[in-house]
Amino acid sequence: MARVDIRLGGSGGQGTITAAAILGYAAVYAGKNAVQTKSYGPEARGGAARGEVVISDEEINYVKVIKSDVLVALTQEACDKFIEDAKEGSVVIVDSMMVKDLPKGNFKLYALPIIKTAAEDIGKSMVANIVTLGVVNEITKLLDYDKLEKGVLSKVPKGTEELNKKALKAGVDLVKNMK
Amino acid sequence: MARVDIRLGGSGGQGTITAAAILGYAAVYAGKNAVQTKSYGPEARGGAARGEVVISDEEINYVKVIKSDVLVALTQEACDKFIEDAKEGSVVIVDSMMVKDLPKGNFKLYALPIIKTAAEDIGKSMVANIVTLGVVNEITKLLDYDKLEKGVLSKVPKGTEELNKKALKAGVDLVKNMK
Amino acid sequence: MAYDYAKYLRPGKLPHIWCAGCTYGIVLKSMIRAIDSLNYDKNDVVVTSGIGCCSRLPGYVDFNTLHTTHGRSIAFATGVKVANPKLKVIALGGDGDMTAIGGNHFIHACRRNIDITVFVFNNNIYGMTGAQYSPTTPKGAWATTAPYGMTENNFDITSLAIGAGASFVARTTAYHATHCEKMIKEALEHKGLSVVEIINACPTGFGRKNKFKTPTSMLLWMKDSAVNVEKAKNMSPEELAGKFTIGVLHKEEKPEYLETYDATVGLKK
Amino acid sequence: MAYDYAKYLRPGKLPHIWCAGCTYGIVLKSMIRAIDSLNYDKNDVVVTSGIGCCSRLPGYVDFNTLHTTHGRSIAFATGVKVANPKLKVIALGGDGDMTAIGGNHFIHACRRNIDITVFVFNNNIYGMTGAQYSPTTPKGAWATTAPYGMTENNFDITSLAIGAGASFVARTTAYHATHCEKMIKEALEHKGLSVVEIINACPTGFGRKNKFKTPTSMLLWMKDSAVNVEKAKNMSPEELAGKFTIGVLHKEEKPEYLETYDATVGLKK
Amino acid sequence: MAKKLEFMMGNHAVAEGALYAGCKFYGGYPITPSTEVAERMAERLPKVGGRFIQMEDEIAAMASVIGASLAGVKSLTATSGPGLSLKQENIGYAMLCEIPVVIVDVMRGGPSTGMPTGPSQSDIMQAKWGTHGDHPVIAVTPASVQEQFNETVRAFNLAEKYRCPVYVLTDAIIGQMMEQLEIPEPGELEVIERPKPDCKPEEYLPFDMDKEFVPLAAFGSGYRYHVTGLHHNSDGFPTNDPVLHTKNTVRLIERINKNYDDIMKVEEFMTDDAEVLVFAIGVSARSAKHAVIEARNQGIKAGLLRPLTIWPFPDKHIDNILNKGNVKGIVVPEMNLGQMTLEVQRVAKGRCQVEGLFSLMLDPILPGEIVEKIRRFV
Amino acid sequence: MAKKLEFMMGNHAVAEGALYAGCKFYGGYPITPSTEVAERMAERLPKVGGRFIQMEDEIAAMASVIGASLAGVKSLTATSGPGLSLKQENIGYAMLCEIPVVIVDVMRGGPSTGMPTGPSQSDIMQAKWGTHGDHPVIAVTPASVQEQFNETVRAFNLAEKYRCPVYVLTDAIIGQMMEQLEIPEPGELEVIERPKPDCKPEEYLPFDMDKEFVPLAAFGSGYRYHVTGLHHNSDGFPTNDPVLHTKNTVRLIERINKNYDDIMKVEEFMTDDAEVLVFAIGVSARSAKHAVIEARNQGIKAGLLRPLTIWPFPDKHIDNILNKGNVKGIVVPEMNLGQMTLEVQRVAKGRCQVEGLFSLMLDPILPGEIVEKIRRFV
Amino acid sequence: MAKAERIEINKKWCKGCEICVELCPTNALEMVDFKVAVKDLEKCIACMQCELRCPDFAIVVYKKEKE
Amino acid sequence: MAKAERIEINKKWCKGCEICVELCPTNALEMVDFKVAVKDLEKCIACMQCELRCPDFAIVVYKKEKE
Ligand SMILES: Cc1ncc(C[n+]2csc(CCOP(=O)(O)OP(=O)(O)O)c2C)c(N)n1
Ligand SMILES: Cc1ncc(C[n+]2csc(CCOP(=O)(O)OP(=O)(O)O)c2C)c(N)n1
Ligand code: SF4
Ligand code: SF4
Ligand code: SF4
Ligand code: SF4
Ligand code: SF4
Ligand code: SF4
Ligand SMILES: [Mg+2]
Ligand SMILES: [Mg+2]
Repeated sequence: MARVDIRLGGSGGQGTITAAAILGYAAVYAGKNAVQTKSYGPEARGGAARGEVVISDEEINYVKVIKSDVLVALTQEACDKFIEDAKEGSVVIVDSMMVKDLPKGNFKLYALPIIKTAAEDIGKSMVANIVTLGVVNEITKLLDYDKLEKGVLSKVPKGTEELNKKALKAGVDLVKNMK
Repeated sequence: MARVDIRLGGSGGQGTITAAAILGYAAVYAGKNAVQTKSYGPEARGGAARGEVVISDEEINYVKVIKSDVLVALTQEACDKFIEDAKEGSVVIVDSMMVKDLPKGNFKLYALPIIKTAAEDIGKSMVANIVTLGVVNEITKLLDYDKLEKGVLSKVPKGTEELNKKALKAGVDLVKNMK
Repeated sequence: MAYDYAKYLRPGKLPHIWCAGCTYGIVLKSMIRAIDSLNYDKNDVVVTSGIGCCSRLPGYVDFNTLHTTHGRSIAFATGVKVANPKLKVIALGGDGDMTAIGGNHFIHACRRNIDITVFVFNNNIYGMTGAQYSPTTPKGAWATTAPYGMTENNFDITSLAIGAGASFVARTTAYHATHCEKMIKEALEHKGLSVVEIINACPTGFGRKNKFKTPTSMLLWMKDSAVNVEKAKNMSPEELAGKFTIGVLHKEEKPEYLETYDATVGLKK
Repeated sequence: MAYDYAKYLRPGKLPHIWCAGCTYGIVLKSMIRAIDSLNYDKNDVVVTSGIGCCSRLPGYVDFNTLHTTHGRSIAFATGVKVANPKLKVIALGGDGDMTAIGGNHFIHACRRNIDITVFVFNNNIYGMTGAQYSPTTPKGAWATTAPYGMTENNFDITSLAIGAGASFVARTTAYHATHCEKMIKEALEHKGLSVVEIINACPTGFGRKNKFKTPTSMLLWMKDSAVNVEKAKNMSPEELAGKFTIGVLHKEEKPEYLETYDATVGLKK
Repeated sequence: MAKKLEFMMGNHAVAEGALYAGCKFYGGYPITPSTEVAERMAERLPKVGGRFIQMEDEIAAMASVIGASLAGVKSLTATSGPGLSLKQENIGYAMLCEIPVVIVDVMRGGPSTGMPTGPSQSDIMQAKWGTHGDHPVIAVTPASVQEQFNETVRAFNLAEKYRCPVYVLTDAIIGQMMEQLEIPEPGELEVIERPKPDCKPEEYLPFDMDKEFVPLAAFGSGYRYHVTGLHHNSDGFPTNDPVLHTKNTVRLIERINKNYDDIMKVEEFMTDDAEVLVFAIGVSARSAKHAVIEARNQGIKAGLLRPLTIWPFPDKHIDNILNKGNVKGIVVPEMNLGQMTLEVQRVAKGRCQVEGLFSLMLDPILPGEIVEKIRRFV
Repeated sequence: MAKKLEFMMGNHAVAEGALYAGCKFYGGYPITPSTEVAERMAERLPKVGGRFIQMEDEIAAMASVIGASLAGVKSLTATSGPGLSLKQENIGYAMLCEIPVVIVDVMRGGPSTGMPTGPSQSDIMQAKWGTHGDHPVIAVTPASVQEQFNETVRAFNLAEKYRCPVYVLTDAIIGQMMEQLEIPEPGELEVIERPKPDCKPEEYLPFDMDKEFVPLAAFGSGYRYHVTGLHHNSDGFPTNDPVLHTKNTVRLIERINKNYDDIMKVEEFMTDDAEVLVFAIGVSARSAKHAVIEARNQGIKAGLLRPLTIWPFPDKHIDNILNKGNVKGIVVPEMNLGQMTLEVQRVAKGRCQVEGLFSLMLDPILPGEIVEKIRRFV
Repeated sequence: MAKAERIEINKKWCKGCEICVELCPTNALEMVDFKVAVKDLEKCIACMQCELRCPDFAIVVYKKEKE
Repeated sequence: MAKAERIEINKKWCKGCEICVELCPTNALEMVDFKVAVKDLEKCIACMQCELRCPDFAIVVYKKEKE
């Protein structure tokens, strides 16, 4: 597998950084190389935040994402900011509730009700990031579902395992139902 | 006048550093160049202390005394330590009460009761340094007596002028009487 | 009538950087009302801070403002004040800023009794850096650097100030917004070093992990725990357990530093 | 019987560097007698200091001794103690060392109530650097940096310690050499942070320029000005004017830092 | 990959490396982006019988680790630029008094409060020159999460072996990112334990000037001695003799210089026939490797010199390569406005061109920019 | 010599120079061998309407002078090595926030407490690199009591002109010795007063990135603005934009570099035909001058390059001389274990040999030793 | 009967902390899409609690002029 | 009658501060050449004040054994 650059953009508290970490973790347990990085303002909380992960079978030298193979934007701000760095023909996933102004360009766009699914179907908006992971993996087929689920379960707080399992699955279903 | 290197060695509190300063001051007012330096331990008080002054009509580049033209030692310790850096044929002045073990070598040695004179004749052992200045100048004739006296008077605490005048004079007399 | 804060707020800086429910904003408003009531010329007011969430406050107010290094708010303020005693100098900071790294400047300003007004915003945590414990994090409370619960004893900031020699010391809370306004005003009016400890809520760093589910619950905790110092005088230790006093805790006449200095050295102005 | 100090003095280090009449030597002797009476193993005693005349003291005593940087005596001591709580740690320093530059470490150690014994040698001046004023130089007194007389208010070191949370606070003087020994002993026996302020004379830097003609006159000033704290309770403010109290000024039971820490984190030893 | 494989944050890997090396004390003060080192130590130390303390400021933090080390315990502190500035005085103390401690500096954007969450490599010169006076410095420079672990272990080893403070100089990218980490089995990596003196207590000279190395006795172990930040004699007591203090200061610096080969660690990648060298550390070295591969693909004989020890400076390594005569130019990409570049220029002595590639852009330097600079030399 | 002639201590001359330059605030903390600067200011300031304060430590001292400067008052602080280490964080603040202040460092023997009364020149590199992050530095280096006065005045002028902290880097010999001083008449030396902004308060951009220089308005003068040690925009408010912070940091450093000719002051003595150069500052430069005269007497074409500005480093001056092609070698005598030597080597780029002559002996380097080194190059 | 003429909410500044909603003694406010909204102006007694304690300058209550 | 058998003075350590002389209640000590000396051992009442307050470990009083 060649290098895949994934960027998850949102606002602080949406868990995009954690999602990137889980994805990296799962990738590493699947025998790949992975580097997760993040960016936030000087406040270390609130404001725009993004989690990024690079996954590859080869050595990862440049650790950050420049142009994304997969972009997820959970806010309009993130979408507007990062869309120009989506590669030609790459995957772009936006939250359909938050991103009203859909980006146009040469990429595969998925507008899905990620946050709504988390809040309404799962009942916790906090798990939007896990729903996101389900979505991303279902679209890209980066990892075996099992491995990903294992990754999620080992990184989420104790007692929330079932919730997160459901959330991951809900993400997968979002994509499946779309088809 | 070529460069004259004068070293006044004693213990902290004996005022050798002040004496060197007064000498330098008087020299400058006499139109010469002068640099006064000092050395003491990390305690900034007590212990061995020395005042040094270089007087010259020329530019003074090396500011410290290496080999002395004039060495004054008010303690045995100072005498023992600095005697080896007295130039051949130079002037060496020691306090005859404090320095029992007189140095030997190729120099003009003056052993004079400087401290005793200060303590007994003037009545203040603190002015030993001013007596010293009288001695040094009378031996070396470095400066006009008037200029030196002026120097002394402008640098000593108010109210002690007469005392110090007497002390300076006593130093001169010590040498004169010796002859 | 709705109070108009705009006169004292720098245009275009809101929304501020503080988290949802962070109570710095409430106190900022009390502070503005207090200053407004004193009718200072904005040009004469200097506000300094150190580093921390709290210390971003000066950026929002339309005075001469100085966001310094961590802990050094008062030290910079001292230079400003000594250089130009006509300026009204307010030095503020968080519990970490003022009493951890900045503790020395705090006690020395109290000792000198220099005419500076000090506000310590005590939210019992290092908010900015993500919830490490501070000298006021309650015993047993969780913090990222106290994963087993806080193990250190706390400062009582007001006792510290009094022990160090401050001539005006008060405590208030973000909940008691009008009381807070009053304390700030009295502190500003006091000649000499005045300290106001302002109990504040950090829902993000402290509250969430310490069983305060919402910002409001933290405000209500303040409401329930604060006892007016006058009332406290008639209460037994049992009744006061788990409570803290608010109000002016200490006030004395004491020579102000700059007045003494100028008089002693015979300053030629 | 003449007391034999040799057991605790490092051979070949005397005469010490202190000036004639400097009273550090008197207190050093009190300290040795106090430690001796407690029968500590010399290998278990650690003495730290900062920088200053006072801070040269550890060099003379035959323990594990650490002459650190200016003001940091307690901070180094804290590391030693936390790393090995079995050690008996004494942190000492001058008024400058402990309450000027080192003030922050002083108050935080008091707050933590860590089991360290702190001696503050207060000679009201920076002796080592040649008589600059310190936070305890009396108002109006001369110092090289207060040529017109001291202009700043002073710390009361014991009030500061109490305000910061110390659990044992005492004051004594160099003159009261046996009382001093007793205070030191009690402080050493106390579990938790103990502070002893020791009033000391610097004839070279302070005395001479402030109308104390001889070292003895400074000792006699201590004798005349010190009032035992018990006696003081029955004295009027007028009678106490110009005096200071000696004795144990504050003592309380309070959780010791390391005990709390080890228990809270469930330290696996 | 059967071993303990983790996906870990760089700062956590530093903490784990320290624990592997036997660290039992952490004294710190929180500062972004280094705080996770403290947080991990706060949680982990009690489990291995160690203690964590958050001090009142960085000055106290640095003092506390020195005190703990003197009590015989391997000690760690971590900070970032502003904290490192505050620690400088006591770092100098540790240098003069030969106290082994490890100091992690997770470099962020300076100067002053600067850009607290933004990565940089702008404390490189400060690590060398931040404290007053002449003093020896060792600094290691990891470039991956695995190296955060391994180099921290090496830092502890160097600290014990050379009885001095050792820096782990890393940056906010490497410190904050997550990457795979194989935790070595006990014994797999060398861990140097602090040697104990074998002489009698009366004969112990803790700072023996005539020896390169003297074991540091723990306070409480029966060797009672004196430590001072004043210049001191072999027995630890102050001396004013300039001959002695010259001798001792030179000895401390020479101890490091003489053991260059042991202390130095440099990765050379495709340098054998290189005509253009890239000299880089940390995250910039990763970009540089990418760039070198790219340049080779373009037919340019590029190579990478990646020091994992940046202080002492790898003079000899540069010399050796330049002496071969192939190298036309050296590119020095660094996330600052020019620090190592000055040093490389000094060492190059005009034998080839040296050009810095500076960035304060908070992201790693782009490989493409490095390639472009490489091309200029051919 | 009809003018006010004094025989004054070097540290006192610094204080007098500061007063001549219009300094009205001193914030300090005592430390040997700098304390006489404070003592003189304590006595003299009230007489000219200024104020003196002894702060609780050096960190506060540095903070106070920055605060005072923002209140519109020229401010001075003085210290020595350990104090300078403590001041570093706030010095960085003054650099980033463009606050004019003058910092005197009377160098003593380091590292750590070292040799408090012993002179040295071992903080040269610290002055440049002591604070974290990239930052501009100006440092002047007097070599006589007269220069202590004059260079202090120049330091204040440079601080105001380039809106930055300026060091007076001197040593315990020059600071503590007494020598003649002619106090210039008012007006005799240039004194640069702080310019006031001439725009309307609403238009005032205190950190305008598009201008090389913006007048610094005094707090209380009607220009209300914000100052922060975070990277900031032209208006003074924090920004996270790396493009802006790159632009601003580069601007600050370039402002110094671009004005090299104005900031730099170098005395050249017999350099025209020199085959061997001596490069030295402060008290070492006096020994060096002695040595150069001696060498000339011995028929050797020696010359002296004596920077009175050591930071920025006098690269161009060295370049100009080396470009003539006469110089075979440069001797760099310094009272440390090698600091400026590294810089001279860097600039020399192999065009000639460069050799340091290092001393920690507390006395000035002996002219004879310098002559000996000079002879090796011929 | 409503004591307030109107309640102005600045949605851009409101961070949805719910302090105003939870402290309102008459339950006149509510959360809508993570921001505050006026549920029932009639209920408002113009006690000003919400305005006083909103940390974000986001809610302003205009009392009715006395008649 | 003398209560002290002897008073040992270490001249090398004595700095001549005069504290012992001035605090001696019986005037048994004196200064000679800037150092302390025993003036009259007979006068000594072995109160130990001098020993206790000498800062320089320079004076030691040996009490007579009780008979
Ligand atoms: C010298 C230095 N050390 C550490 C930091 C990191 N730091 C920034 S803010 C802060 C603590 C803030 O806590 P507090 O003062 O209570 O303010 P809050 O964020 O809670 O409002 C710390 C440790 C720093 N900026 N500078
Ligand atoms: C960082 C630092 N600042 C300043 C000094 C200079 N200094 C040494 S001792 C001292 C004051 C000592 O006063 P105090 O602690 O009262 O001790 P004393 O000499 O009076 O016993 C000072 C300012 C220093 N060594 N280090
Ligand atoms: S982290 Fe805490 S203190 Fe900081 S803004 Fe958020 S709630 Fe307020
Ligand atoms: S200067 Fe003062 S404190 Fe220092 S040794 Fe002398 S008398 Fe004692
Ligand atoms: S003014 Fe009072 S009653 Fe009206 S909405 Fe606000 S809190 Fe509720
Ligand atoms: S208190 Fe303010 S910020 Fe919070 S919900 Fe109400 S209006 Fe919004
Ligand atoms: S023991 Fe008492 S009486 Fe005897 S010499 Fe000493 S002070 Fe005087
Ligand atoms: S007290 Fe001690 S030092 Fe002083 S004179 Fe007496 S014996 Fe000598
Ligand atoms: Mg806080
Ligand atoms: Mg003192």
